[in-house]
Amino acid sequence: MKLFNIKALGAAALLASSVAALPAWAETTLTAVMQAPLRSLDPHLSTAQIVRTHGFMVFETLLGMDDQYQPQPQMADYTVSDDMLTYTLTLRDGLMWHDGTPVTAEDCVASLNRWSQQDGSAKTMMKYVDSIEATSDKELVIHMKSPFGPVLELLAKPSPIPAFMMPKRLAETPIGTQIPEVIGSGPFKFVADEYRPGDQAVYVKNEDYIPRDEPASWTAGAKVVNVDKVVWQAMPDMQTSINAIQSGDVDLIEQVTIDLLPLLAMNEEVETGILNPLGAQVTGRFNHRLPPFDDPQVRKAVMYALDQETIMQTAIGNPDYFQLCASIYGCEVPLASDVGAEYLEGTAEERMAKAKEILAASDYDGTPVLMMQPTDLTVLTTQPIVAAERMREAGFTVEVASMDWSTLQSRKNGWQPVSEGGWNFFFTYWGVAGIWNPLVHSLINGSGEDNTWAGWPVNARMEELRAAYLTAGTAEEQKQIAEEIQQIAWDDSFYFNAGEFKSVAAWRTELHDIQSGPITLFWGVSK
Amino acid sequence: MLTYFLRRLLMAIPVMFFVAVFVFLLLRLTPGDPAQAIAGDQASLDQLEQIRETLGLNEPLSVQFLTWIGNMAQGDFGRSLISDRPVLEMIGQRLGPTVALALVAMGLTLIIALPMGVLAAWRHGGMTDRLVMAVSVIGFSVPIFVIGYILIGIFAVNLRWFPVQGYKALADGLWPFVHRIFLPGLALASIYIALISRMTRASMLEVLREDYVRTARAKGLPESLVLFRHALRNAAIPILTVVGTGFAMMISGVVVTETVFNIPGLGRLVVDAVLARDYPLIQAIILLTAGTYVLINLLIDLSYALTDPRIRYQ
Amino acid sequence: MTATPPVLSVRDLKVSTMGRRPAEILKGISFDIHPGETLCLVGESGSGKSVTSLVTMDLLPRGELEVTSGTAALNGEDIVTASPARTKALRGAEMAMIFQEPMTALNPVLPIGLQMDEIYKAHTRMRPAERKTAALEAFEAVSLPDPPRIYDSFPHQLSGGQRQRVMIAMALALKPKLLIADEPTTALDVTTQKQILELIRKLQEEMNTAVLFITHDMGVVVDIADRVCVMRHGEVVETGAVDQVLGAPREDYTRALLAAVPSLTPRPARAQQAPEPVLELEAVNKVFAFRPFLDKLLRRPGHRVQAVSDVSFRLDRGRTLGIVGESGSGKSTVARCVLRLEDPTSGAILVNGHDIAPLEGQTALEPARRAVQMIFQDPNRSLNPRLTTGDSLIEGALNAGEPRAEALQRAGELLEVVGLPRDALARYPHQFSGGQRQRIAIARALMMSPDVIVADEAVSALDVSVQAQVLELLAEVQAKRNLAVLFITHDLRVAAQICDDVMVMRRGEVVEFGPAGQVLAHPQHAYTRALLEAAPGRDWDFAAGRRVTEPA
Amino acid sequence: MSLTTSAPASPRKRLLENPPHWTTVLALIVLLAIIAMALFAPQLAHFEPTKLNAMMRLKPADETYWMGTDSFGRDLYSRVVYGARVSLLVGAGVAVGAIVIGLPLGLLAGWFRGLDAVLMRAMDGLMAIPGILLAIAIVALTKAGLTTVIIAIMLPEIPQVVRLVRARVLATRSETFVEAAVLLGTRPMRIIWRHLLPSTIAPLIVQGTYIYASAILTEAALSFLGVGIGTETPTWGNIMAEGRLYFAMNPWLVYWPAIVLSLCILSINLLGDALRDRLDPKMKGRS
Repeated sequence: MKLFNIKALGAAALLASSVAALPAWAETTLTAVMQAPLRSLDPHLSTAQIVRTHGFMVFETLLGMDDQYQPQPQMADYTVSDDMLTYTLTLRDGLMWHDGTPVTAEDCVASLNRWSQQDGSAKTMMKYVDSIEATSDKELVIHMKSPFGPVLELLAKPSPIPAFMMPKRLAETPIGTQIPEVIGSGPFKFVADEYRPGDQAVYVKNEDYIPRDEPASWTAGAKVVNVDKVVWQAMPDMQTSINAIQSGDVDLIEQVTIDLLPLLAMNEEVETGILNPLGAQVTGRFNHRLPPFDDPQVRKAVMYALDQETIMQTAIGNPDYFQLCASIYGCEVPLASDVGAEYLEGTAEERMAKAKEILAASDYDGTPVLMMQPTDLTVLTTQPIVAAERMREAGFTVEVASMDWSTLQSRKNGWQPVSEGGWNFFFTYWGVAGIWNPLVHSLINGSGEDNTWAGWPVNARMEELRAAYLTAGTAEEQKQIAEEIQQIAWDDSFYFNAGEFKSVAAWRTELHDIQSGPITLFWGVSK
Repeated sequence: MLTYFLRRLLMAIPVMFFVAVFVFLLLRLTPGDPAQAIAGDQASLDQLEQIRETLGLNEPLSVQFLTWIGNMAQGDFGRSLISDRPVLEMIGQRLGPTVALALVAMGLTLIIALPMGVLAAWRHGGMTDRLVMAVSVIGFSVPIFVIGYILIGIFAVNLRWFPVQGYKALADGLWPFVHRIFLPGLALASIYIALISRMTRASMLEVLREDYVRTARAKGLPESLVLFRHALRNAAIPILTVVGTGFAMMISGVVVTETVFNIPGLGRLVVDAVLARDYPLIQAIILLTAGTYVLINLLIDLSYALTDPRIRYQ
Repeated sequence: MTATPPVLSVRDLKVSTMGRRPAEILKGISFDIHPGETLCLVGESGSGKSVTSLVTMDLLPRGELEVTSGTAALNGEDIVTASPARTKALRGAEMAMIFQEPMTALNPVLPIGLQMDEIYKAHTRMRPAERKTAALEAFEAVSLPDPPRIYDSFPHQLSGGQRQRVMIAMALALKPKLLIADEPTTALDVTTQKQILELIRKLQEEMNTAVLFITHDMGVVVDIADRVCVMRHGEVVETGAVDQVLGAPREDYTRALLAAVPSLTPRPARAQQAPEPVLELEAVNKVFAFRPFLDKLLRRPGHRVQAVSDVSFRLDRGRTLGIVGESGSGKSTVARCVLRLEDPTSGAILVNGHDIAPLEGQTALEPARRAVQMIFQDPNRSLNPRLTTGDSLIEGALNAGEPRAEALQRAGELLEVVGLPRDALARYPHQFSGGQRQRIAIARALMMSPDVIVADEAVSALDVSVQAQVLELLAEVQAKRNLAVLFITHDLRVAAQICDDVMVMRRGEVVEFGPAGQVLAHPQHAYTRALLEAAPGRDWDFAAGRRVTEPA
Repeated sequence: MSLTTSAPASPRKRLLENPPHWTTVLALIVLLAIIAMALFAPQLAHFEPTKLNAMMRLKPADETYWMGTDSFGRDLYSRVVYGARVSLLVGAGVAVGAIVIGLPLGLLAGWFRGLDAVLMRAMDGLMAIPGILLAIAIVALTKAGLTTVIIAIMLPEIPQVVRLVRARVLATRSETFVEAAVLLGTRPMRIIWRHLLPSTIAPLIVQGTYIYASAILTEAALSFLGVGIGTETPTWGNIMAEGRLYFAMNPWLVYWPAIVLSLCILSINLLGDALRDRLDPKMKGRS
C-alpha cells in the first residue's frame, strides 16, 4: 500500500515540476471520477459533498480554513473589535467575478444573507447578529447584538454549507430556487455548455484569478491552478472507474472502494492515498419518538450490542483506513476526547452479554425494530446488516427494510408509526467537518422539535450546554462543554457512533502536488 | 397511406394519455421527496418545506397534473427538479450515446441474426440449425451484464483490443467511436440476436413451406435466390414486428449496458432520475420512450407496405 | 400410343416417410408419358398422386419423404439419382409444373415480371431486353390481356384465372418436354376452369408437350386426358385410354369411383305434399359497410359492398332448395343471414312465420336457432377438436335445458341414425375421417330437431365416393323427418341430384329461380347456360359409361 | 362404415412413441435439481446464507467455502443455494400473476369488441412503457420487497398475455365450431369458457415458461441496478450485484450465481420450447 506523507512529497514534487515545465501550447486536462455525480449547482442550497466541492472550484469564501482548523483570510482580511461585537472584513484587491465585473462588498452582503437563510449554524449565528452592511465597495461590517464565539469559523467553514460569495444578482435568488447561472470569483470557471447533470462537469482555469501570497493550506492561502481544464466524470461502477484509471482514461478517482485497492497496488502508474484527512463518521440513529427506542434502557442495550469493529471491518475491511473512537466530533479534531469510551470497552462478547442483560431488564416487549437499509449507496449497505445481526443476538426482533437512498432520506423525516411508513433505526455518515463541533453537529440537537434532523431526542441539559458553547469565551471552556455534550450523547443514547473511515483516492503518477483538504481541491495539482 | 398514418396517430393519443396518467400517478403516489435530493441529507425540515413550496409540490395532485399536461401540450416538458435545467435539454445531451448504441446494436443484430436464422431454417433439423438455436437460447438466458463483463474481461482487460469503458461521439472520429461502441453494442445485441435469429428461423420455416417457394424451386432457381429473394422478403413482416416490440427490450438492455460500459446515455439518466425523484425528468423520459415506441411501431407497420405490395393502407 | 420413346418413364417408384416409423406412400408405381400426350393421374385424397409429381420434379420435402426404390426417367435420365444441380437445371427448362392454388403459387411480394424474368435468367443467357420481350410474348401466348401491365403487376392485382395463366406462361416459358399440372383448376370457378383447360390443351398441341395432369375430378379427366391412371393408396389401380377406362373399367374401385360421380341430368321431380312454408325470405339485402373512425370524423363515406340484393324465396317442409353460383355470388351470405350469423341490412326472414330479421341476442333468437340448423363446409373445423363427439352433440340440448343423461341417450341414437357406432360418443373429432365428421355434424344439427337444415357447401371438401354417401344420408334423413333443406353449392352435378328447386345467383343477385328440372335442363338465362356448359365432363354420361353428343 | 383411427393414445403412450430430445431431458433434470436446491436449501447450505463473518471476507474457494465468501464474509455457496428460492418464487409469482390477470382480460377483449378498443389502448400504453423503467420506478418508489418486485416485473408482462390470449380468441372465434355453438344457442360466457378458453391454454403454458424465465432475468437486472430485493434475502441477482464490485479481484463472485442463473433460465427456455412443440405445433420455432 502506497501510503505517504503528502506534504513531504509535495515539496519535492514542487521542485520537480518547476524544472519540467510543460510546453505552453499543450492544454492539460485533469479528468477525475468524483464520488458522486454532480446534479445540482447551487452551493447554498445543497449539503451534498459533491456540490461543496463544486462550490470551492467556482466560488470562494471570505475566509478560508487551514489545516490547523483555523480561519484565515481568503477573499477578505478581517479585524475583530475587542468587545467581539464588530467584525470588519476588507476585500482584497483584484477580485473579479467570472462575468468580468468586480467583486463588491454589497455582493458579499447579499451572499451572506442568502447563505445565512440556508445554513443551520449560520441561522443560529444570525440570532446574535445585529446587522451586516457594506460600508464601501471593499469593506463590510458585521455588528453583533451580543458576543458569539464562532463567527470567523462559520465564515471559513468548509461544511455543510460554506459561506460562498456570489454576485448580488445571483445572491438575490430566493432560497429554495436554484441560482440561474454559475458565476463565482474562484480559481476555476464553470463551463455551462459542457455540463451534463449526473454525468459530467467541466471547469477551466480562471486566467484572471490572482492567488493570495500565503502558501496553500486547505481552503486558505494561494490557490494556484496548474491545469487548464478539469473534467469531472461520474461512473456508476467502481470497477469501471478502476479500469479507466489503469488505462489512463482518467487521472484521479476521488474515492476508491477500499476492498479494490489491491487491484491498484500492482500498478506502477497509479498511486493511492488519503487526500481528505478528516474522514467521515458512521452513525446509527434511533427514532426517539417511536417504541421501542423511546425507552432509554432499550436504546442503551443497542449501544452495547453494536460493535464498532465488526461494523467497520465489514464495511471497510482494511484497518488502515478506519478508526474506532468514542469522540462524536471525529477521532482527530481538537475537540476529540475519550469521554464515553466505557461503552466501547471490553470484547464484543462481553458487551453483548451486557446488552442482553440490559434488554432483559428493560420493558422491551419484542416490538420489531424497523431498520432502514439503502441499496444504492455502497458505503452504507453493510452496516444495517451487521447491526441487525448483533441486535437480533441481543434479543431484538429486527426487520431490515431495503430501499434506495432517496426513499430512505425521505422516510427518515417522518415519525409516524412503522406500520404507516415510519422507522426505528438507520445508518448514515457525516464528513467530520459536518460534526466537528457542537455548533454544526446536527445529531446532538436535544430540543426534540419537529424541524430538527431526524431522530428527535429530547434532553434539556443538552440544550443548555449547546447554548453555552456558542458563547463560551475560551477554547478550554469550549472543550469542556463539548466533552459534557459527548457524555450525554452516549449516556442518553442519542445515536450510535459506529466509527470513522477515511476516503482513499487514487491518481496517476503524472499528477503532482495533489493538495490535501477537507474536500478534494484541484488547485496546486499539476499534470 | 396518409389517412392510415393519421388514423394511427389518432389512436396513439389515448395510448399516450394512458401512459401520462399512469406514470404521473405512479410517481406521485409513491414515497420519496425530490426536495431532499436537492438539499442533501443534512438539510433540515424547514429547508425541505421551503423547497417543496417553491417547486409547487405542495399543490393538490390534480392541479399538478393539469399544469404538467398543459405545459407539455405547449412543448414545455418542464425543468429538472434537481439540476434546474430544462428537461428536454438534459435528455438531448444524453440522447446521442443511447441512439448510437441502439443503432449499432441493431446493425450488429441484423448482420448476425438474419443470416443465422435463414441458414438455420434452410438446414432445418441439421447441425447448423441446432447450433443457431443453441446460441439463441443461450443469448436469452445469460443476463446482459454478465455478457458485458465477460466481453470486458476477455477483449478489454486480457486482450486489450478495446477500451473498457466510455463513449466517444461519431463527431470525434469514426475509429474512436467504433472502438468504444463495439463491445457495448455487441453486449446489447446479444439478446436481440437471440430474438431475431429465432424469429427469422421460425418465419422462414413457415415461408419455406409455402407454395411460391416450391414454385421458385420448380423454376430451377439457385437456392440463394429462393432463400433471400423469395423467402426472406415474405418472412420479413413477423421479423419487423419483433424488431418493433423488441424496442422495449432494447431499452431494458440499454439501461444495463450503459451502466456496465459507463456510457452517458438516457438509460443512466433515467436510473439517476428515479433514484433522485426528479419527477419531471422521469415523466418526460418515460413519455418520450413510450412515444418513440409507439412511433417506431407505427413506422414498422407502415414499412410492411414496402415489403408486401398487398398491404395498401386505407 | 406412339413408338417414340416416352418423355417420362416411371418404374416401380416407392416413396416412404422418413423418421422413426416410416410409412410407404408410394408402393411401386409405373407409367409412361409420351410427347404430346396427356396422362391423368386420378384418385382420391391420400392416393399418392401429388407425391408422384414431386418426385418427378425432385421437390420432395427434405427430411420428410424419400424415394426408397425405383426410377423416374426424364428423356431417359433418372431424376431420382441425378445430382441436385442437375435437377435444378432441368427444372423450369425441361420439365415444369403448375400448382393447384394460383393464389399462393406466385410470390405475393414480387412483381409478376420479375418472377417471369427469373426463369430466363436462370436457364438462358438472354439479355435483359430479350428476356422482357420473351416474357411479354409468353403472356400474349396464354391470352393475358395487356401483357405490359401484367408484367408490372403484383399477383394480388390479378384474378385467379389470370394468375393461373401466368403460372402456365412461366411453366411453358422454355418449352419444356414435360408439364406437370397438379390440380391446376380445382380452386377456380367452373367457367374459368373451362378456359384454363382449353388453354393447356391448345399449348400442348402447339409445343407437343407431354402433360402429367393430376386431378380428383372425373369430369376434368374426360375433358383433358388421353390416358388415365387411376391411383389408390399409393398404387396404380388401372391404366388405359380414357374411353376404355371410363367406358369399361376393369376394376371395382374404378367402377365405384365412376358411379359416385353425380349426373348433370336433374333427378325426377319429387311429389310435393301440401306446401307448408317453414322459411321465407322477403327482399333480403345485405350491405357490408366499412367506415373507419377517421372517415366519420372527416364526414367521408366509407366502403360499401352489396353482397346480397333483394333475395326472396320460399322453402316448404320436405323440400330442398339449391342456391348455386360461383365464388362471390352471395350464396353463402344468404345462408348466413338466414342463420342470423350475419344481420341482414333490410328485408324479412320468416322462420315458421315469425320474422327473425329484427331480433337481437341469443335469447330472442332461441326459437329460430332451434328451428334452423347448419352443416358447414369444412368438417375439420366445425367440430371443436377439444370436445368429445358426445359433448359436441349435446351442447345445444344442454343449452335448451335437457338433462345430460337424456341428451346423451338421444345423441347415441342419432349417431346410429347417421351410420356411426354409439361408442363414437366418447371419441374426439381427429379420430374420424372427413366423411364421418360430416355425419357427426349432421347428427348435431338433428339433435335440435330443426325444421330447416342449411348445408353450406357441405360436401365440397369430400372425396366423391364419400360425397355420394353423405348426400345419400342427407336425403334419407330429410325424407324420414320431413325436413326442409337449403343447399348451397357451386357444383351443378350435386345440385341436379338433390334439389327440388334451384336458385342461380351471380354478384348478389338472383339470376334464375325455378324447379331444378327446368332450370338445369332448360336454362332461360345466359349465365345459367354458361355455367352448365362449363361443367367439366358434361359430354360424358357416367351412368351409361359413354360419350354423349348432345348435352342432357 | 368403420372408424378409421385407433382408440385415443394415452399421454404416456404418446410420450413413449415420441420421446423428448435429450436436451429436453437434461433441461428437466437441471431444473428439478434447482427446484430441489430451493426446497432443501437448509439441508444443502453449509451456513446460514446471512451469516456474517467480518474476518472471512472475500476468501477464495476452499473445502469449507465451496465458492468462497463475499464481502460480508458470507458463504457464497450457501447464498447461491438459498438464492434459488427467491428466483424461482419471483418467476412463479410473475408468471402466475400475469396469466391470472391477463387471461380473463384477453378473453373478454377478444369476445366483446366494445371492451376491446378501450382495453387494448390501455395495454398498448402499458406496453409502450419500457418494462425495466416501470419496474425500476415501482421498486425504487415503493418498498423493495418480494411482492413489490413481483408486481413490478409482472405489470409489463400482462399486456403480452392479454395480446396472446386475445389473438388466440380472435383466431378461434372465427372457427366454424364457434359459429356452430352460437347456432346451438350457447351463451357468450359459456362459449368463452368452453370453446375459447381451452384453445388458449397451450400457448399460455408456453408463454408462461418464457415469462418465468424472463422474470428471473429481470429480477437479476433490477438487483444489478440496485433496485431489487434487499441484501438480507439472497437472490442470484443481488449476489451478482454485490459481487460485481469485486469482479476484477474475484470474478467467481459473479460467475457462480451467473452460471446457476443461466442454467436455470436455459433449462426453463428449453423446456418451454419442448412444451411448445408438443402442445402447439403451430407455434413451432416462435420466440
